[in-house]
Amino acid sequence: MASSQISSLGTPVMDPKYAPLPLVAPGHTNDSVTEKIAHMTMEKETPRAWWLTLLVALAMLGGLGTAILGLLFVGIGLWGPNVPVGWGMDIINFVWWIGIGHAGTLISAILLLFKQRWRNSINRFAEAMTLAAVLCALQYPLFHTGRPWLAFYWLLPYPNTMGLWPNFRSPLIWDVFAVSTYGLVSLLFWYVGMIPDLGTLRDRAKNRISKVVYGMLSMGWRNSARHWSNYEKAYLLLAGLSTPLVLSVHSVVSFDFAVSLIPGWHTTIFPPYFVAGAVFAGFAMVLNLAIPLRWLYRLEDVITMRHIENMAKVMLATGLIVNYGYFMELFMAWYSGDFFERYMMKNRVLGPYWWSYAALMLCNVIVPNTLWWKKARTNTIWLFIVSLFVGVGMWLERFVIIVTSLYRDYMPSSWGYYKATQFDWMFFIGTGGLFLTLMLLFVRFLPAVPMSEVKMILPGAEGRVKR
Amino acid sequence: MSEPGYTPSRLLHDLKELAAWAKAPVPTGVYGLMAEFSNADDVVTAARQVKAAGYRKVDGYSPYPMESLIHELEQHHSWVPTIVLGGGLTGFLAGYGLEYWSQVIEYPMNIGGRPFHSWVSFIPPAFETTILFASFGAVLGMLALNGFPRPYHPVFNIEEFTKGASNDKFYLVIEAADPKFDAAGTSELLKSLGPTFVREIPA
Amino acid sequence: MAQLFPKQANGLSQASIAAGAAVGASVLLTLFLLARSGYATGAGTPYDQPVPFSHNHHTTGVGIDCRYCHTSVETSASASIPPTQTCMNCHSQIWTFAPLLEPVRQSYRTGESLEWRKVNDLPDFAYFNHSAHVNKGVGCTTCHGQIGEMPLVFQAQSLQMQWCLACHRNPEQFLRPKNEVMAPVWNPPANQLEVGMKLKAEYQANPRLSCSTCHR
Amino acid sequence: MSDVHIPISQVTRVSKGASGAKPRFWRSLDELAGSEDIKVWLHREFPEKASEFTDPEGRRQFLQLMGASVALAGLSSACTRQPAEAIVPYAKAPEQFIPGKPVYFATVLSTDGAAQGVLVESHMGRPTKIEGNPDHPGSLGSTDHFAQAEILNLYDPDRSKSVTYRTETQTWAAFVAAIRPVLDAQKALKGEGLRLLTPTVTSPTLAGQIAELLKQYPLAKWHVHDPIARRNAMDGARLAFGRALQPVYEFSEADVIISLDADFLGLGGDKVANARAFSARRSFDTVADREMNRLYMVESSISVTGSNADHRMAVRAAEVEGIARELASAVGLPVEKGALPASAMAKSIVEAMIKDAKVRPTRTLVMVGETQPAFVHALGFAINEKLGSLGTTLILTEPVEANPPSAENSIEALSTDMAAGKVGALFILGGNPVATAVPESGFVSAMKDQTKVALRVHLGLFDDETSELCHWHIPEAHALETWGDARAFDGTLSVQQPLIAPLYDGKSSHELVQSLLGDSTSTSYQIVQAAWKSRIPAAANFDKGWRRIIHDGLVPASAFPAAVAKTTPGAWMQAEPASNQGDLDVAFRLDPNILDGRYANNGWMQELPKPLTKLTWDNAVLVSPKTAKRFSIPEPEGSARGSFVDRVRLEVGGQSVSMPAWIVPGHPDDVVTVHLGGGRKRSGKVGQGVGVDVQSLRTAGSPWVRSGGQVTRDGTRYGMGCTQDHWKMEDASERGLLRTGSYEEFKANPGFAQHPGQPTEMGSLYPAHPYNGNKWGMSIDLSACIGCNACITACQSENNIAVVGKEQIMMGREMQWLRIDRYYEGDSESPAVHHQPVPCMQCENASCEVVCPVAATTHSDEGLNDMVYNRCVGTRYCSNNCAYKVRRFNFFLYSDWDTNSSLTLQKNPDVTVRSRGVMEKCTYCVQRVNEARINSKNEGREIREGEIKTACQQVCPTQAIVFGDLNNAESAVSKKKASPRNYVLLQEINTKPRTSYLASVRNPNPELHPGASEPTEGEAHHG
Repeated sequence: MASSQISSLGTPVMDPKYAPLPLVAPGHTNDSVTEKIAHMTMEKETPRAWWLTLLVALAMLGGLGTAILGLLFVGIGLWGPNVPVGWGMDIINFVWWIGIGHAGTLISAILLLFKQRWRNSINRFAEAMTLAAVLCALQYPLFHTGRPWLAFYWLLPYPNTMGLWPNFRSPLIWDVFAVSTYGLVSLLFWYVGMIPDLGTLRDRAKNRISKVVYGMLSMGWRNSARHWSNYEKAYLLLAGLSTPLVLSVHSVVSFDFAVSLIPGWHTTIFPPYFVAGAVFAGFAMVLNLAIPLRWLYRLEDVITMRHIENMAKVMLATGLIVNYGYFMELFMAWYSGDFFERYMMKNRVLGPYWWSYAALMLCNVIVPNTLWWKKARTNTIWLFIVSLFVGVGMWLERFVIIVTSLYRDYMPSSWGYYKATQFDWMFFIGTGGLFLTLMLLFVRFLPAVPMSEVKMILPGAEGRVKR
Repeated sequence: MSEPGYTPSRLLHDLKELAAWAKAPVPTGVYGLMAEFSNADDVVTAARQVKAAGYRKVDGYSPYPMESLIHELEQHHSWVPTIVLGGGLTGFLAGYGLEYWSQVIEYPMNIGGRPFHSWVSFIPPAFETTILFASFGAVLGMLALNGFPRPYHPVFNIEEFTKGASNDKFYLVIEAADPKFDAAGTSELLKSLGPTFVREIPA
Repeated sequence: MAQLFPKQANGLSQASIAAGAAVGASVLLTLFLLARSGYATGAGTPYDQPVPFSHNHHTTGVGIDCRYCHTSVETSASASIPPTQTCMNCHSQIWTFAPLLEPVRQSYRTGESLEWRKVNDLPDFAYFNHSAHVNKGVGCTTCHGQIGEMPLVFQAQSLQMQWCLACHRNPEQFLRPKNEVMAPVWNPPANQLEVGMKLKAEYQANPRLSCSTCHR
Repeated sequence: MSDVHIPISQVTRVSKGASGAKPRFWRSLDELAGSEDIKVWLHREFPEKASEFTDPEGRRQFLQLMGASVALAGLSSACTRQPAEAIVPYAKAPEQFIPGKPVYFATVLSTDGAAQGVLVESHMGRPTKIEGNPDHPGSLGSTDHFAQAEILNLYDPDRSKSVTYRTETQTWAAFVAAIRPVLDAQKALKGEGLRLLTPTVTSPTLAGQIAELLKQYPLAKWHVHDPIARRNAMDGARLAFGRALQPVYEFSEADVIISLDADFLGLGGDKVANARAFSARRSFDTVADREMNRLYMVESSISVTGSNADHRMAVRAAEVEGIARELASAVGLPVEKGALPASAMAKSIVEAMIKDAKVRPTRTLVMVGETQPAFVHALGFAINEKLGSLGTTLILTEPVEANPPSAENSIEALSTDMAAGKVGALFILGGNPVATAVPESGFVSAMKDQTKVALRVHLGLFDDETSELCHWHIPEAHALETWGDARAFDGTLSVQQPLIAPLYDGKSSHELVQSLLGDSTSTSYQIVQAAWKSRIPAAANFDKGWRRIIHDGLVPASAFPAAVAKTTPGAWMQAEPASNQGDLDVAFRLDPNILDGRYANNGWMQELPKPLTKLTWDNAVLVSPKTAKRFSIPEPEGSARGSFVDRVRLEVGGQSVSMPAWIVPGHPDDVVTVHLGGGRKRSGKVGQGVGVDVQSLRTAGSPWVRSGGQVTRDGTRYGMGCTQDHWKMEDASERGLLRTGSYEEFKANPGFAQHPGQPTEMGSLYPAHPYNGNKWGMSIDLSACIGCNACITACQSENNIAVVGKEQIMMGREMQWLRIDRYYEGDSESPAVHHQPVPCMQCENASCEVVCPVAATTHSDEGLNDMVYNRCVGTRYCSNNCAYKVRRFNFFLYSDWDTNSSLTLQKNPDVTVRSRGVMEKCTYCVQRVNEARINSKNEGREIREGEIKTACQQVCPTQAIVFGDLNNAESAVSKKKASPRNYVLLQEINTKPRTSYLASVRNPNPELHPGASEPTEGEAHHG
């Protein structure tokens, strides 16, 4: 019936008395919202903080360039891996970045399907973050290979003169498909979501150049009901597609390990555990970005305490899933009765790399559980710190999984150790620079908060008309 | 849903309209009439009345998606889902087809003692291609259906429109191509709906 | 002015998108063809050699058998390039003063080898064995082209892996009776497939597709 | 591949392949490559490669350069175009070569005191690989790792390249002219001041020449110095029998073997023959076969032989003699008792050992090692005699040394003369005495004293420490470059024929001595052949006989006959018993890989993990856990950058060196072992300064042990390259990796190695791929394997495996495809040691293949786990997912791609030289499989059983490795796999390995080990 008339943007025409804390501070009008957000872009002159951060970011980016050159000209031997530990920082960081990427799509897509209206003001830069993170992650699968100049096209199925095709049984090929699909779809999702706001910027832009640029980007968007109709269908379907996609991506990444036969890798709980971990890390990163951004651009009105707290809750929930994963690993190792599994676990917790496991417990189990308390969830400073811990924790998790499984597997005779080299670190920091740069450019030139979607959740957006 | 789903008769009807539109002489002087409204309620009411008055070539404009407006203008139906479905199917067939052909027909190899047709391992890539193609279907479909890119449009001739449509104003446009359109009468009707202004859109 | 773009912008932008797609496609196609072209494979171009030795003349013309010079073709991986000695077997009798042959005579006098430019050149990681092919009814011309018609030898086939595979998958397309293997010019009979099938069975020509067949 | 064709000159030579044919032999290297730039190749200083690996700095730069070029090559290879290549055919063709087909020539190498017959594989005139000569008693088709490494020595770019006079380049002619007056002067003096110094010489021709020289110069002297010489054994024989005789062992006859410090499996010209005969009595699959022998090892250090003992007593040097005396008096020899080990355990073993010996008269073999003094050797002979073993288990023959070492011809005697100014001209024919002679002998100082010896001449492969102190240095021709002859350990005669013309115009000892005789022009070939004219019965046509001998690689039935000798009981038996002096003995031993340093410049040998310690590129103070505690030496600490240990100051007799200390389980307490050959000063770029020189600690009197040592930590840390690194030995048997049992247990239950309840076949959801035709598999017998390392070196030589250097080893990046895992069993004081060779398992369900994204590693239709280097992009995923960790990765450009290096001539043309960034691994020598297949197909037949031998199998002295067709029930490998001892590694993960193992059986004395007969599922302790 009429009440079942629900916007595909998940904004039912609901009786205000059921609405919890407003998602936009009271007193805002369509116009004021536009003002506030569009202002962040070109219109206002750039804050000094922005320039400073950009400088740092570019410096780090330079590091990445150097590291890549070194890699191409000297060899992967500059990095830490060896036999038995064939992977180290490369895959650790790859998984870490991919994981961070997940929050974006989750917020935009899954929360959309779940009709979480509070997503509307944070989804845009969460998506941007996803793209940046995926771009960083992509550096690794390519450059960690021994011969990147071949890897970058031999991994793709194309008709070559050798008559050879990739081995579709290999999880690495699954990765290629999953990650590239994820990247592309996220890009589409992000862009489509932005078209109307680009229209707005086009209409507000002062100088001719930006007018034309935004004009082209918005493709002639004119807010017509017919447009909105198709647009919403497309957007909703994209969300519907991205949801299984985002789940599949980290599952596939986890297959890199789960499919193998190495104790500590060969386990069935990886897919859910990895996905949860990804969202966990992703939200941590969103908070790490949102909190300063909100403060820097005075966005408390659109990114309200309610948003912040909800994100904290999601972090707590996914954190608990991850904690359960840790427990399960221990339990299964014992319960399987398998000699190698048991040894691996014992050695992981008490062996030479015990510190990594201990630190992991601190970062991902102890600290995040403070979020049970509302005080902790609503204190942005503390939340920021917790998020930092989680970021580090999730990095450690990958370190623990990769290194402490590989360095002592079946044959005691060929056990070894792993230690990252300065090139490993230079590369990692470099990708950090790439990430920062992209995010800075984004907030500067594109609408970091979706105006049209925020307007939708202003009271009376649909009019009082009842049918 | 308050109205029945998309029936064959409806399809027929739409096609007829499309034909009529194509046949109709392109009005040289004027594209249509535009009325600006300052709040959501008015535009929705206006839309309903214009429709009731039998106008077909009506379009509404709002700074954000408005269910009610779309509803009033009967623009609910969209071909996007169909296109997405097509994309998805193509994607799956392309993905799995490539895998099967290359691993089983073109160059079967004994890899780790696994069968040539390791269908279990073939699922992940096929799944990804499915999603990829479907997503492209959604986006390209939407752009195509909206006739994008379309940087020029008569409505942009109205100064206020270019300021308000994407910010906080609401508009109703009746095209000159509408069979019932007549400059005077239509403008009267619009004026009666409490707009901030009604203006003729030069083509 | 309100309009940001002129009317034509619509058609233009849409056209440009189509154009972009077309360009992309044609670039890919070009690369695809380029990789298979003579430019990439080196097929079809004869090289300058210290002596313009004509296989056409020596085989079709004079009727010398391949094995007279390429002695180890039936027994070894390499067919072997003849020593200057071999040339001199005849050319100490005929054309003894031909200026063209001076490098040969000089090499024979000094013991300095002639340095030929390699024409059919596989990458070092591909291990081809002449004897294995010749003894299974794969003729010289199958890979080297109508050698008997070449004044200067050029690479006749792409020598790309997919080309090797084509024959390893269906040898019957190319097999010929052993007594015709050394024919300097050879054209398949009309019923090649049928003949090939018979020979395949007779010679037990079962080429392998395992990687280590050629790569080690 | 541009085939390189080699012109040939006129010297006759006979290949193993074509008997009687008249093949020919090419002249100079410029022709070898058929192009000018080969000159550049060879006369170029040194290939960046191996050398730079020793110093990280240089290596970095090199790698950057190479890396750059390769990276770019790689990028451009995105659109592949073949680079222009030339074909350089012969001008005049040799008769015998078929381009693309290797030829094998029989010759001999005297790498370790006596001749080993070898067949050398030659590709277009380039010797590339050395195999054993099955007909030769010193080889039996196998070789030791030294013989394998010789091929690298041949091409070592550091070899001296020209005659020099005090570092200035000279000519042979100039040399001949220069020595003439000196010789004339000596003629007048009847050669009073003329001295020759040679290493061990078994060549009758050279001996003949020297005899001739001594005839012309009656007062001249021929001295012998060689760290591997058998001085003590000879003196022992002199004591016991009154003349120099050598022991030849008959293991087939020996049920009980008592070794007193005798490392008969690890060192000496007879080690290969010993290993074969010894293991023949230890590996079998039905009890019926034969009785298993039992080895009692009494040693004052560690050795390969000790690691194969059924009972091992690690004692101090003097206690070895004590036990010998115990044994002697037990068999009724009138000798005093000596020092005995304190431990009750040792005592009980000695008792049991004696009992064992006495109940098996004539079936017991007592052996004494060179590191024991002459007296113990003499006693050993006497004991054998008493036991009636002389003639059964121990045969005496004339020594194969033409000039057996003795006090008279020792380097000490020479040094005294030199110091006394009695020497006018000294000719050093090979060897490097300045580095290898004990300084205390005074030789070095005498050499340094410019006023003493007027003419010092050194003939040597390298411009080394000795050449530095000589007026003249003559580059020596490598054994593969020149003619000669030599005797095997049992006296069997062989002619040594060259494979290649001297790369640097080197001269042989023959040619040098000949020039002393006044003939400086005749070649080794002429000299040797002339000498042999007499040796071949005049009746026979010489050419025929000569060619037959060269073709076979030996003179049939030329072994020495058994000498009849009786011990002469005399004063020697009353010798004062040795007793433990001080509380720490320092044992000096030849390095298992570089011996006295002669292989110091050989990358393969430096990088070869030493049999027990698994150390590379270093020598260390080896010490037992208990003694380590005593000096508070900490256990090595593994890390991703090497295993770190403390340096210690080792002090003895006022001399001291500082070197790392390494704890070795089973090492005798109160003893430390140091290996010789370290710290070379002029070895060439590879061996320069690798390890520490311990010569200064030794004494001429007892070169092998010195008492009264002192060890003090000097606190500094030192990183070592150890390939089996972590300290605590994890339990190999609990993981089912290593399965061992006692002989008793085996007799009771031959299937002891099968894990109870473990299914032999595990199911799979997938249908198995069929393997019709050949189905290759391998079986490795752990009872037979003695851990000698020959297989690793053979593999390295056959498969172009790169040397990576210590720095990379320390980072865990060693490249050897085949490794030998060492496991300790029992307590860390006296553990049993087990060796387990681990090549690629060639799993049917290969976990590595599934994960490779580009299908660079796949399965062949014969079940080989193919590795396609040129397809590999280097994700390293396969290595991660390999349960056996047998894959190796080129983290840098390890292989020698520098075509300007003579090392590239050693490369096997049938195996791809791997580039940077690709994975590599054992392929069951697929190049050999392919060659056999093509040959068989060309001949229209099946591949014959035994036609294919993998490099490791072929070289294995004990035949522990068997390779063949599993589809042929009759094949040796099928039979092996049918053995009850057969098992595979990690069966539970169902990778279905094609390589399987035969459980190791040891034969402890049941009286000593009542509990010995339950399976070793128990714990193998850390050592």
